[in-house]
Amino acid sequence: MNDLNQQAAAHYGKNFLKEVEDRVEDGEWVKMCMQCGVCAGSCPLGPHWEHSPQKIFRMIMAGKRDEVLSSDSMWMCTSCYNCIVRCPRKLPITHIMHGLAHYAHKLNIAPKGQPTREVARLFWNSLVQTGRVNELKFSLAVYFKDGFVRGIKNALAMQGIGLKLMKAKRLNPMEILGGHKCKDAGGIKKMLAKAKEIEDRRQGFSS
Amino acid sequence: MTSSIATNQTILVVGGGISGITAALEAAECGKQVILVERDATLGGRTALLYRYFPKMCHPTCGLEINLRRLKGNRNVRVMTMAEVLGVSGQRGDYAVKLKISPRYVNAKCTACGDCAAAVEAQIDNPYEYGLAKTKAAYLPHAMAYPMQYVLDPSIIGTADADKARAACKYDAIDLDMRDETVEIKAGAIVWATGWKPYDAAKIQPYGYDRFANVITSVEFERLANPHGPTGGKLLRPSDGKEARNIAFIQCAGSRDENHLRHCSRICCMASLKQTHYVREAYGEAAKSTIYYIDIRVIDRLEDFYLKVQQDPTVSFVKSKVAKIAEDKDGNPVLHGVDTEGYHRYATAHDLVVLAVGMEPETNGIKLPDDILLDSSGFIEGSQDDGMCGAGSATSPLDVNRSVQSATAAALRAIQVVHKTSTVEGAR
Amino acid sequence: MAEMKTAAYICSGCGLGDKLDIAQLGKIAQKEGKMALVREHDFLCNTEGVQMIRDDIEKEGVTHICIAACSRRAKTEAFHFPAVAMTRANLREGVIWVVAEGSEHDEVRQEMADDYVRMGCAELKKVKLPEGNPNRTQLKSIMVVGGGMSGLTAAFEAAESGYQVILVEKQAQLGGWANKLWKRVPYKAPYAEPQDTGVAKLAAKVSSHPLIKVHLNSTIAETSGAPGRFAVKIAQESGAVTEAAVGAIVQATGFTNYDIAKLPELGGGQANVVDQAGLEALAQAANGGALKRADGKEIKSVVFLQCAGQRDDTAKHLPYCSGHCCATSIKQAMYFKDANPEVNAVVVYQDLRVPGMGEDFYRSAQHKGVIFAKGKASGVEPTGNGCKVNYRDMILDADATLEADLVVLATGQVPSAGVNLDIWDTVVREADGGSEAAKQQKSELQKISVLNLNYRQGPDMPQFKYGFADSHFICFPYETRRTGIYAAGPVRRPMDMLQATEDATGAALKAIQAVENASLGRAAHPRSGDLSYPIVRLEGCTQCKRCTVECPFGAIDEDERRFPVFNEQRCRRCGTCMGACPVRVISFENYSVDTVGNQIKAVEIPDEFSEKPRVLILACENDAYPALDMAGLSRIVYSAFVRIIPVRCLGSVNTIWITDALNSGYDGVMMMGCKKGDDYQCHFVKGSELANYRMSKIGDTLTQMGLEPERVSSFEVAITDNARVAGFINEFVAQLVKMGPSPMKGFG
Amino acid sequence: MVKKNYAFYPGCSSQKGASASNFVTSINMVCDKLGIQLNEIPDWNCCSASIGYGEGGLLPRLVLNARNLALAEQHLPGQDLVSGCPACWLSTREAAEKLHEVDGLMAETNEALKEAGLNFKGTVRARHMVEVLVEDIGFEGMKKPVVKPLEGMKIAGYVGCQTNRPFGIDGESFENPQYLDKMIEIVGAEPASGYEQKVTCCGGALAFSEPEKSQKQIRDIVESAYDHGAEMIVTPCQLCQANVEVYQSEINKKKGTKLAMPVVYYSQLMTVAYGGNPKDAGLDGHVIQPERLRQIAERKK
Repeated sequence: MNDLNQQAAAHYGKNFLKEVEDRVEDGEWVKMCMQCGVCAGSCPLGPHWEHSPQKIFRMIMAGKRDEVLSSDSMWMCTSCYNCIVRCPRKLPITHIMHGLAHYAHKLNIAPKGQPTREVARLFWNSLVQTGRVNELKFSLAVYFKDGFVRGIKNALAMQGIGLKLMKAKRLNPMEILGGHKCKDAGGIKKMLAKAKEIEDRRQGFSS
Repeated sequence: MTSSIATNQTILVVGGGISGITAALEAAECGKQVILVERDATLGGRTALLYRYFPKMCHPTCGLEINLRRLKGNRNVRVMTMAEVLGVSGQRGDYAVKLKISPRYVNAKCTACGDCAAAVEAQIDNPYEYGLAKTKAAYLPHAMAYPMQYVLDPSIIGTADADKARAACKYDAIDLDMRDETVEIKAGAIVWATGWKPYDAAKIQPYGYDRFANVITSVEFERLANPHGPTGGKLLRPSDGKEARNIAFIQCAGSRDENHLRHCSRICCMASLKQTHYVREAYGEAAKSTIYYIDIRVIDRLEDFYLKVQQDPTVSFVKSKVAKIAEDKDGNPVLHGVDTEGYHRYATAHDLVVLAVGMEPETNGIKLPDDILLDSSGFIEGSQDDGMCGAGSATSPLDVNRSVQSATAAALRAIQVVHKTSTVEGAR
Repeated sequence: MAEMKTAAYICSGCGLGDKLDIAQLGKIAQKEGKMALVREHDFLCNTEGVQMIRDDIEKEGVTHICIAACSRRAKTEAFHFPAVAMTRANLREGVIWVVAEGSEHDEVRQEMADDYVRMGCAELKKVKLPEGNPNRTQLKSIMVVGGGMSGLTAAFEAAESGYQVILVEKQAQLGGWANKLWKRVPYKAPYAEPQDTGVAKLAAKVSSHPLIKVHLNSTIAETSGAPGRFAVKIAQESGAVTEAAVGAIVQATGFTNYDIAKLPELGGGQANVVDQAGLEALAQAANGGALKRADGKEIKSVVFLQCAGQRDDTAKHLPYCSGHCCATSIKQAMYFKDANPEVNAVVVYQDLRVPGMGEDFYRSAQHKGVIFAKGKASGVEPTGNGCKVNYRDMILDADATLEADLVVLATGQVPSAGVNLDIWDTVVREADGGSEAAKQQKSELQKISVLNLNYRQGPDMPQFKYGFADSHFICFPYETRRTGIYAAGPVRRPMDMLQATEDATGAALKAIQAVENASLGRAAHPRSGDLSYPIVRLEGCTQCKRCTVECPFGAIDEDERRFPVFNEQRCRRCGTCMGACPVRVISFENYSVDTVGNQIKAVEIPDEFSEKPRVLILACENDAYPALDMAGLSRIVYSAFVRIIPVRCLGSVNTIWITDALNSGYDGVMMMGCKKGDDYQCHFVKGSELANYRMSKIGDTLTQMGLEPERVSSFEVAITDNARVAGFINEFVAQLVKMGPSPMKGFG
Repeated sequence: MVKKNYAFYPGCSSQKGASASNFVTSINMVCDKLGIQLNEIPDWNCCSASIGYGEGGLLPRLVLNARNLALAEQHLPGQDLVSGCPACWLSTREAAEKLHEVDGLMAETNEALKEAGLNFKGTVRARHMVEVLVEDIGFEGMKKPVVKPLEGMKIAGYVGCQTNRPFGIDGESFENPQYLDKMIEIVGAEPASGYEQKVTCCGGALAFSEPEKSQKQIRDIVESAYDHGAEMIVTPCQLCQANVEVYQSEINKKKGTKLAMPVVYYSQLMTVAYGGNPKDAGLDGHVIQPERLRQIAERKK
């Protein structure tokens, strides 16, 4: 167990629900679930979830910390918001799923190499650099996320699309040299660092 | 109608469904003067449109028959149909109530012979069939209608059809000159027995009630099963008239849902369990009913009924709030969702889907006197001065049995108001 | 009373004049019906027609009228003549609307109408205008048995309506179960927090109410009489007995919790396992602070197990659901959360049953952090310092355990309804037979009796199911089987406090109604307002006791010589006694063996060569007769060979009517009544069942008469059976045609 | 005509040379014809989209959006923030609402914003371009500039998720929104009626990470359009447009299908109907050419 995870587990003991309420985006909503399952049935990627959202909620209440945080399921969220608008208890399910994924990622117990986890990381890194996402760099990063050899393969596989997009002026090869960015990229970086610091403090992360 | 017949000893009951009829009769049989007003052309309300009651599978019209007989034999109750309350002023023990009487275009001379209906050509959506069937624009609401008088639909007034109806009546019972009337009556106490309405199923968009012909509501299904109903009691689905043998019942259609009705409507679980009997009755072992539910809420000794349905091999239960309904190429509704007991995904086609729609207070959208206290769903909790009270499903989602209890209690509350008025006056 | 003067009024409106020979009907009324006055009118129910009848009553001294027009169910506003006796010949719904169109049917249609006029006139001559039970009182006080929430409510509401109340409570103080509660479930929006029960305030209001007399430490030693004149002996614990006279009774004797000791598998008997009552006691002791166990340990984790000993299909425990327990556990879990949000409170449920606004209460508990787990508990084991609950988590589909300092079992409500009369009957029979054990058992039963009615039919109200004193009716929940005695609260159905108070208020009204009816000598529900009452000619009575045994309402006692003693105000006017009586000494002023018998005899029976069979139909006036009427309204055609007589209940059908009909040449008899059995639909409880039983006994008689038993048949007809009933008739008639004419024809 | 002014938030994909650059091209003419003035928010930043959550916590993401709101508030006072991209709109609107709803968040956000020299008072309303068109201009207003109705075209209105849920366009249902079909009618084309995939998710950002799963979604969306006789799909969403158009060739490769369904923005239809040429409508920016639309655009009136 890594440090952050160890500390969290030690601090909350068996009360995983409390941990989720304190530290996960919209986690205080979890307890309001009444197990109707409409979220599970509404998700476009539902068939690929090992644990449906409502089941994850039950698992949280039952203290199944490791199973939840190491689950692949919430990384399947496409942010389509079907679950949110249908939930009879108005749980912000999309956000809770995002929050759980983020928390698992932060504690570094989310599944290693989970593709969405990697893509999300790369996306964030891309935006933090300049304040705006550079689609080309981001795409290349995505292709090379599994290593150089795999990246070449991915890139070759997708090169048809890439070429077509370039032809359609929707992928600019010059972006690799710099591309769009915010003037105040520095301020943005500082601002994000501050936000993280405040949030960590509020959530009781000591490190 | 003048205000002189009613006094501050009169109890006004608003709404002529099972609760209103009960409140009126129970008070009248204690010797009190009662005015029973009903917005519709007949007494009977929603229960008169049900086929059977749970758990006995007996017929609502049986109880209605007894109540109507009580009413016919009791001169303490004065019934006013097509009468709507426009406003209430005054206070406990001394109310003035303004009523709007809509024209029926048929007077008390009507013998219910039916000649006017035979003469009229225009057809309207039958308001007593939830639009599942048409009726002539001169019609008797239903076979148990009280008063047993025909009604002319306002749409034909001023047309040749209205004249045909008048010409056909041998008893001078059709009066095309009737107009809206406003009258004021006095009352000492008021019982609001305004009942419920089915939640607008079209608002539950994932279920496509407005898009798919074979998605209907539980109240409509009652009409399909009823021998007096649009299909003569056959369970035929609307899209193609095919026998509906494989039927899905979706619970909490609108209820227990903060996007729709916050409350649990109480009756829907039992209603669906009951309706599986209709399917079983129609098709025997070839029937197939599936109930999709969150919690089966059949409290007290109704548990027996639940157990009986559970033991019926043609009925199965899926613990799931259905996520959405799609339609396949044959017009079958396909239900998508997850059985949460152990997490099983399904996409199941049925012949017909019955939405167990929730109960909304009938008064939602209607201005009630300021004095009346409502809960978060719009049900009546009482009035500030205690001179008015609710009865039956106007107060809470209730089944018939509990509505009648509630109405009986309401009758006593009203009696107390007029009793106190009379003792105070006597003391003066 | 003035001398009888009869009149018949024959209407030709609604097409009657087109389809029937009205003049001939008039002649029949005059010559065969021997009516003193016969008038025709082309629109009898209009103002002019009604005025004509009124004039005859006032100016001509008419005392008995026969209206030959539409069904007795139609035009009741117009044909309302309370000062005279009246019969109705149903020519519209009963003849022209149901006989096939076309001139080829003119003859049978006319014959049918002729007969109905004959029958109406024949009946009229035997009918008297009912004058009400002479045995009436002005005693209007009400006794409430039980001083819990239901009883207090019933007492208070009745007193607030101006009626004297006697409240009898077994305990030393008022309040009952509510006294044991720390708080109750909320009744009003926002349905979020447990509320003060309010019982102390209500008890104080009751105790100080000028119209209420409270008897504490008291039970009912004996109840006799009838609505309007109950005589009650109230026994104090000390042995002193007070006698009181009351007009009606509300029984609000509540419930006890299902015995937790019967649930060892769920930890019943373990130190750290309590029922909901036990938890209330802990909450009262905590007085809003942290809840502590009996051993003083503060409770940090608690598990509620729903449906403990309830919804049980193994016949070991309670088969029903008590309805209140989900909300009660929610409330109790809130006790913990409100005192200390850190307490872990888990509710293990199968279906969370909080109907109506209970959903908001459920949400509120979730909001407070109460955890709900859909699951089924399999066992509770003691651990070092608490309990371990083993259960199946139905969502996770896995066996799971919960550790808790305390486990609360939501056990059900067991009604305190007194003696089960089914057992009573057996015990009494055996005791009368001399069994000592039975005698002993009988005296034990008398001890648990609530009302100690000295009714011949047993000391308490009949129980409906699982020991609850409920009625079987949906539209009429207060339709008990002991007139003037109303059950209220959890004694009649498992229920929560809100429902109990509502129920008690309703029961108070019914009690008030009962005393008002008694003061006017008229019937209670379902024939409310009926002024007829059973009259018995004791000189002809053979003391066979059938009337006392079969009366569904326990209205008839026996005197020392075993003659029946009618308590008219207990009677519901169904006529079951009249149907039961083999020597036909029981009658009502407007409904008797003769009123029906005369109609049967009035029908003209064609000879055996006419190919016109005659079938008598005796139809229950509540369901079968309206169904037949509605067949008419829908113009559903049925055989014109039938002659229909409405009866109050099939229970009132005396077999003499059947044998008389067959003797006089009818080819068959159909009896149409309500559904019988467990889900009976008879508002007089067992009319169809009794009729069926009696008919099973006349098979032999028929055989002796040389008649096929199939000529008499009974049918269950529901009010919606307008189409089906026509089918029954047509099939039955076709079967008779096949069978050939009755051999009795011509001998009658 | 007095123009209606809006603080415009283009979003990353609408930048020059980015995947949705042709949307911006086409919306310009639409705005011009309808009297809408879009004023780009100076130095706007990425919204973090619906994928930023993995690495970025709630507050950092809120702060990103608050920065854009604060910039609009400061530089374009009184103007609604308008985005053409549903992801940008959704992030911004959710952030704006959450800052008001959750105690303490506004203060924390402003504490972080201070690092970038900004402060957000909370006065800006975040809206989507379609909201502006439907609510501020109205269907009648959108119809007025039509000079070249797209007669004879049958188009599947693919609404997707994020313009539709959780906020949606006022008065529309989540399951069966009508506005896009109405817009198709307004430009003179025929909406493919009964197109049951109109609110199906295209896979969103998971098109990158879970290509197989997303492509199954995309295949359903395209095939249903074919089934309902459509010759083109129109969408209000940048990510939907890209995913549904771009991956058709991949699907064809893997599954042996022959999908070649053009996918365009509503703004492109409007531009053509308003008389714009292929360049005005950004029709050069497609991997699958909307040939028929191009023909109409090239046709003289």
